[in-house]
Amino acid sequence: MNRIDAKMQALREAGRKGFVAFLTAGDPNIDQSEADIRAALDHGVDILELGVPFSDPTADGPVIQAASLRALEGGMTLPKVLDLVRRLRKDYDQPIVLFGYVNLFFRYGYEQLARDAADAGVDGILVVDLPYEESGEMADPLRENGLHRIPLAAPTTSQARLRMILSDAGGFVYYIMVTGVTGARQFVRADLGERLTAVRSVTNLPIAVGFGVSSGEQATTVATSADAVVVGSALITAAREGRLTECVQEIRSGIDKAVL
Amino acid sequence: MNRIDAKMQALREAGRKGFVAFLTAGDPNIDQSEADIRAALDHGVDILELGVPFSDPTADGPVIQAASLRALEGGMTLPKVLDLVRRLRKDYDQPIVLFGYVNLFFRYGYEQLARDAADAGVDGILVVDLPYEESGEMADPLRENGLHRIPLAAPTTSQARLRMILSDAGGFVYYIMVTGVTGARQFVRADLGERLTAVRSVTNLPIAVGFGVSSGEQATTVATSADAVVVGSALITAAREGRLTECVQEIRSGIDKAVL
Amino acid sequence: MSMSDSGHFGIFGGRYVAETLMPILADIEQAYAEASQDPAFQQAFTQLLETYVGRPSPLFFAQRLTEAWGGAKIYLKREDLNHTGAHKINNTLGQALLAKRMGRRKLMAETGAGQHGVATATAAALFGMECRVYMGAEDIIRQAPNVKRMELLGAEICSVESGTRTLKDAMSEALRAWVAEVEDTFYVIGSAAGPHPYPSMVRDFQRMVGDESRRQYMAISGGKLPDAVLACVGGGSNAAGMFAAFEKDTDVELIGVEAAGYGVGTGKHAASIVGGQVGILHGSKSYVLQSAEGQIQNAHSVSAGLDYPGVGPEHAHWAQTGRVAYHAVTDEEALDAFFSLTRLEGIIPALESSHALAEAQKLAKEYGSEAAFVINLSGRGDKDMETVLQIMKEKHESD
Amino acid sequence: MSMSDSGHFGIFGGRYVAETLMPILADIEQAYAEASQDPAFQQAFTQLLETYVGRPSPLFFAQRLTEAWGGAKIYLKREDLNHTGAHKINNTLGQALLAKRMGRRKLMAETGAGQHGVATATAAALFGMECRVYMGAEDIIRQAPNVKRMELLGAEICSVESGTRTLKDAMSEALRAWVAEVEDTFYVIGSAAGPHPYPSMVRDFQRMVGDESRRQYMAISGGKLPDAVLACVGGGSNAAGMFAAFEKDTDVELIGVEAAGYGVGTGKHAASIVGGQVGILHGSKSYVLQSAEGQIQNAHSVSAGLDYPGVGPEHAHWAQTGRVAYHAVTDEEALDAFFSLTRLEGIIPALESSHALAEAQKLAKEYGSEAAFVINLSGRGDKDMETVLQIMKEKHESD
Ligand SMILES: Cc1ncc(COP(=O)(O)O)c(C=O)c1O
Ligand SMILES: Cc1ncc(COP(=O)(O)O)c(C=O)c1O
Repeated sequence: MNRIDAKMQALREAGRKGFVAFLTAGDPNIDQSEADIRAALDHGVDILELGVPFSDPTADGPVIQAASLRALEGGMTLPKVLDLVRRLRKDYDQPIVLFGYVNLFFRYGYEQLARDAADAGVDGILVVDLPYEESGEMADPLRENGLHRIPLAAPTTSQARLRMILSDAGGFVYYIMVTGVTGARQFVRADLGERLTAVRSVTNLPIAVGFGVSSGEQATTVATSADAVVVGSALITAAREGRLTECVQEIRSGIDKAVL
Repeated sequence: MNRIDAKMQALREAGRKGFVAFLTAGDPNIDQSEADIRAALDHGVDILELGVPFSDPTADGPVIQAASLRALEGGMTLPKVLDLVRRLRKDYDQPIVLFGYVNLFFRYGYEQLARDAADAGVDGILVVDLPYEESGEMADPLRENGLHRIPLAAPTTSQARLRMILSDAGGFVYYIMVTGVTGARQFVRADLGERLTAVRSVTNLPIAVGFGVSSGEQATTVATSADAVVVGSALITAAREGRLTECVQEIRSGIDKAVL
Repeated sequence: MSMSDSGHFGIFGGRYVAETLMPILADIEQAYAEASQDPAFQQAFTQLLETYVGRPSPLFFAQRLTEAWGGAKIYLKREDLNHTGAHKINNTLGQALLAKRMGRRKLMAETGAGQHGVATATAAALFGMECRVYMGAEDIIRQAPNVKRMELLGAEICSVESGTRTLKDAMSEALRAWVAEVEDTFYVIGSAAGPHPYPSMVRDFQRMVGDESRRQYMAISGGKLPDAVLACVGGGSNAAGMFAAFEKDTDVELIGVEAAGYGVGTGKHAASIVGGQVGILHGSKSYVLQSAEGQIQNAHSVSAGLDYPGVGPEHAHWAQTGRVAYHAVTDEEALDAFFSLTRLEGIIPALESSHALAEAQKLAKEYGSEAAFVINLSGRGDKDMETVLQIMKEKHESD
Repeated sequence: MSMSDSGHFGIFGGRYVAETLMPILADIEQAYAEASQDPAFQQAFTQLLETYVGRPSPLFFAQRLTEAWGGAKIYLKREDLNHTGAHKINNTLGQALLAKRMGRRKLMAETGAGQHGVATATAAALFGMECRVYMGAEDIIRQAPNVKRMELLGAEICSVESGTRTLKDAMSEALRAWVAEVEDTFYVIGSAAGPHPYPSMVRDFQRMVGDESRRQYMAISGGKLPDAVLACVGGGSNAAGMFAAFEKDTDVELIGVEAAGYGVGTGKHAASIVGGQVGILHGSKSYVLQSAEGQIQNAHSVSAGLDYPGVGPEHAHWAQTGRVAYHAVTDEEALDAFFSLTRLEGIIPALESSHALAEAQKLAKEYGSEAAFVINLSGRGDKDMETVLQIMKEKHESD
């Protein structure tokens, strides 16, 4: 069984909500990045979303843009991201999802990517700018290699469209909480519960909610209706300020509060 | 008899060539200007051309432009120019020609101007920008008050045109030696003699040649074929440099050399 | 093409220049008279206007401006769309064609806003001629983009440092220079001013602006004529081109708009007809801003192209006969109109043209929504952006 | 108006954007499909093109340029005469009309040379909409006049400080911003690039450029077609508009001209087709300048409007099928052509358009004097004067 499915099932069975941590691979350099990731995985992260740095991250806010830039300047490449996953797999069994922009995967070749990623220990791939309609070419190789294509759903996505884009997805649904790019925000949208109910009406996949969660409190609120909470920019900022572990712990306990 | 005619006749009878001095009335102020003019008239000038300062002297080069500006700033006006003539007339009997731009005369009124100018002791009027075709309105008042309208002829003026513009002129012909504005030049045009012969073929008026004469040597050359030599910018420059008398004397002796 | 033989419009006009220039003016008059009868000349001119200038320029109904001003329907004659950005090019092509016909290889021009300088430099490039442009040092600063254009076009720019260092002095200096180069240089005068035959010739070379407007408005309105035609008046070329075509339509009110600067009462303005007296400047008799004695006075206008103490003689005549009404609007009113057009219609007008707009704004309500105005948008405002932004900044700081 | 249903041109095109944008793209596609069938929409568009933009723009025979280049006859399609000075306004009016139809009151745009920003700000003013323009900080400096125009027009300009601070980054930032404002803002893309339906829609909104040229050339030539049609290719909108009309005239060679910057060999260029590989950027699959791994590379061109590492997907398809030949010319060649047109014809071209001219110069002799080229003069060069004068100065100093 794919590690994502296993993790999600375990969480459900334990009555817990998941913590999905996004970190840009290679930020600010390969060694420090690996150390950060290990710290996160050591302190309560359930699923790792590993950002593959891209020169033009059009869906990201300033924090992740800067992280990508640092990672690229630090020499990170897609093959080296896979090497990193391989090293992490020796010590960790949390699911790992590659998070990136389509051009890098396209250039690498979808077949090759699916094979190499599976081989390294990746469990799913999320491509920010590869919507359902364009994902056909990538779908088969992923499936053949046991990797999930993680679908994104947004507040602008209609029910009809949800039905379509979730039809052959796996792992979990990444629900984008805001209309906007990645980055910390101070609020949680009031209608989140309703929105997620709408999503659940068309899929049985667990739902991870992200974009904007930056505090334990927000995490609590989100976790009340979601199956998992994704935190990215806030972790990156904390990591660069030397307080990654504290931040991971804050989010973790925020999430856990939701089910007390 | 008009003083200009008398002076020209006297020069001819004496076998001499005339020296026409142009000075801007009121440059750099009324008193100094009067002193300069007196000095010029005391040292061998035959005819005084008195420039009436105008704000936009479009036929003048930098030296006379600047002189006009100084005179205006010094408070000179057309009525004050006439006052100046009146004062000069007490002590001098050289002919005086007002030299100016049409707008001032037009605004003053041609009738009034002719009367006041004659009364003050002016003998002729030369209007730079009032060509023959537009001079009709001014002609009668001048004639009625015994003033000469001094015509200008230029290198561009054809024989047919010369015939027309000299038809009812009096005093002398002011022949413009160069195609250009007033101002000192280093040369005398080689074909000057020829040109003047052409002018003489249509008129019996004496010819004064000006625009560009600035040295005794040039004056000699010009005086060889002309009846009189006009010097303006060079005198103004000399006056402002405190060597007006020397300059007047240089030109005078230059002119006189032509008939030795 | 009509012009009086003696070059006079009533008591105005004429040819008040140094003798040196008289023969060349007669030559130009003669050559122009022949050219205007020569179908080949007319055809060459028309073809350039179509394929090079982009004529006919459209007549645009400014709906949002009309709504905002709450009265007469506002139609704009889009001379701003011409190649080089103003009506000036119509005239310079005409004169350059004439210069070519006369065998001249050098052009010279005076310029205020720089539009005429650019248009002359452009015509010179097109015909492979040399070009020298006289421009006041002050205008060189406030119309910098046009200076750059002239430089690129290969024209020599002569900075005029005398007087107010604006258009008047540029024209004086150009006349001085012309006297010295009259044998091989054609002086391309930029407005319906100067000595005969320029006022008539320039009007004729701009007349298509009015002819097109008349035809276009009639096509839009089903054969009616507009109630009023408005144009700004500097030297008066864009207005003359407009008015000439409507002169005989006596039901059409013709309104020339001069620059009132800080206000005609302040003495700091450029409204030669509204606030000047009859005089003689730069070769013709007309209305002139001058002292009681006749010294030419400095004009003031925020718009470099209107910043001139004289006006073409035909306008003086139209003013005297009453065929055209002349009004004046202040710098501030013109700036307001500049912003109205920019913000409401997405058209950045020249500050010159903004004067005509401002007058239309004043009159729109009075005429009412049944009425229609045709306004000559004589040029685009790219050249004026620095001036306007600077004024905005100063206003902002003093607030 | 033709477009493939799936938004693909062969293997190129598509809709590679974040999920958040997918629904709005579908809405736009739908609204555009309806609008393009609606005579009222088409009529409103056509009327604006005529009375506001000044269409049709003329086709000008450049005689002196033809003589200087010693070969094919050079005809210039004068998009430089359009309101706001480039072809960009055709498209922004089309999109703004569509935005209005969709009930949107806010426009946003990315811009490189500033022409598209100005054109969008202009359309926004005309329709009374709000407007925000994303522009690279570097381009804000090198295209200062256009920045001033946008300010005056009331647009908000967002300076983009990321990446190379040029067009690529402006577009990335615009996409980011759009995601956040997708509910009430219409994103007016400035070239035939981006996600479906933009490439097809923008091509359609520019297609009159080619249709007019074709009609005009046939009228001049007595029914013949030109031998070659040339246009510069940045994102590819002016070229697409031109080529679409001639696509089926298989005897007409179509030549797209990319920016070779310092030379395609130097790696400092913007020739995505000539020097790039297939990739995905800003919403569509096409040729992209990128590293072997797929990181987008910085483009370089002296011309801000071509300084972009991607190209519209239809061009990629035309390149692959061979219907259009793509060449690249260097900064220096483009500058030479800039001066040739300025000095020989009195037309200051945009640096973008100068690339098409430079290629024509290279090919003119080879084609010979029996041949005729139609070149799209996509815009005027007023915006580029500072850049060019600066380069002239540097050259002069290093001489
Ligand atoms: C756009 C524009 N309009 C009007 C004028 C004023 O000139 P005229 O009164 O001759 O039309 C100028 C002069 O530069 C101008 O550039
Ligand atoms: C005048 C001009 N031409 C060409 C271009 C390039 O764009 P495209 O390739 O979309 O025509 C631009 C872009 O700003 C431009 O301003």
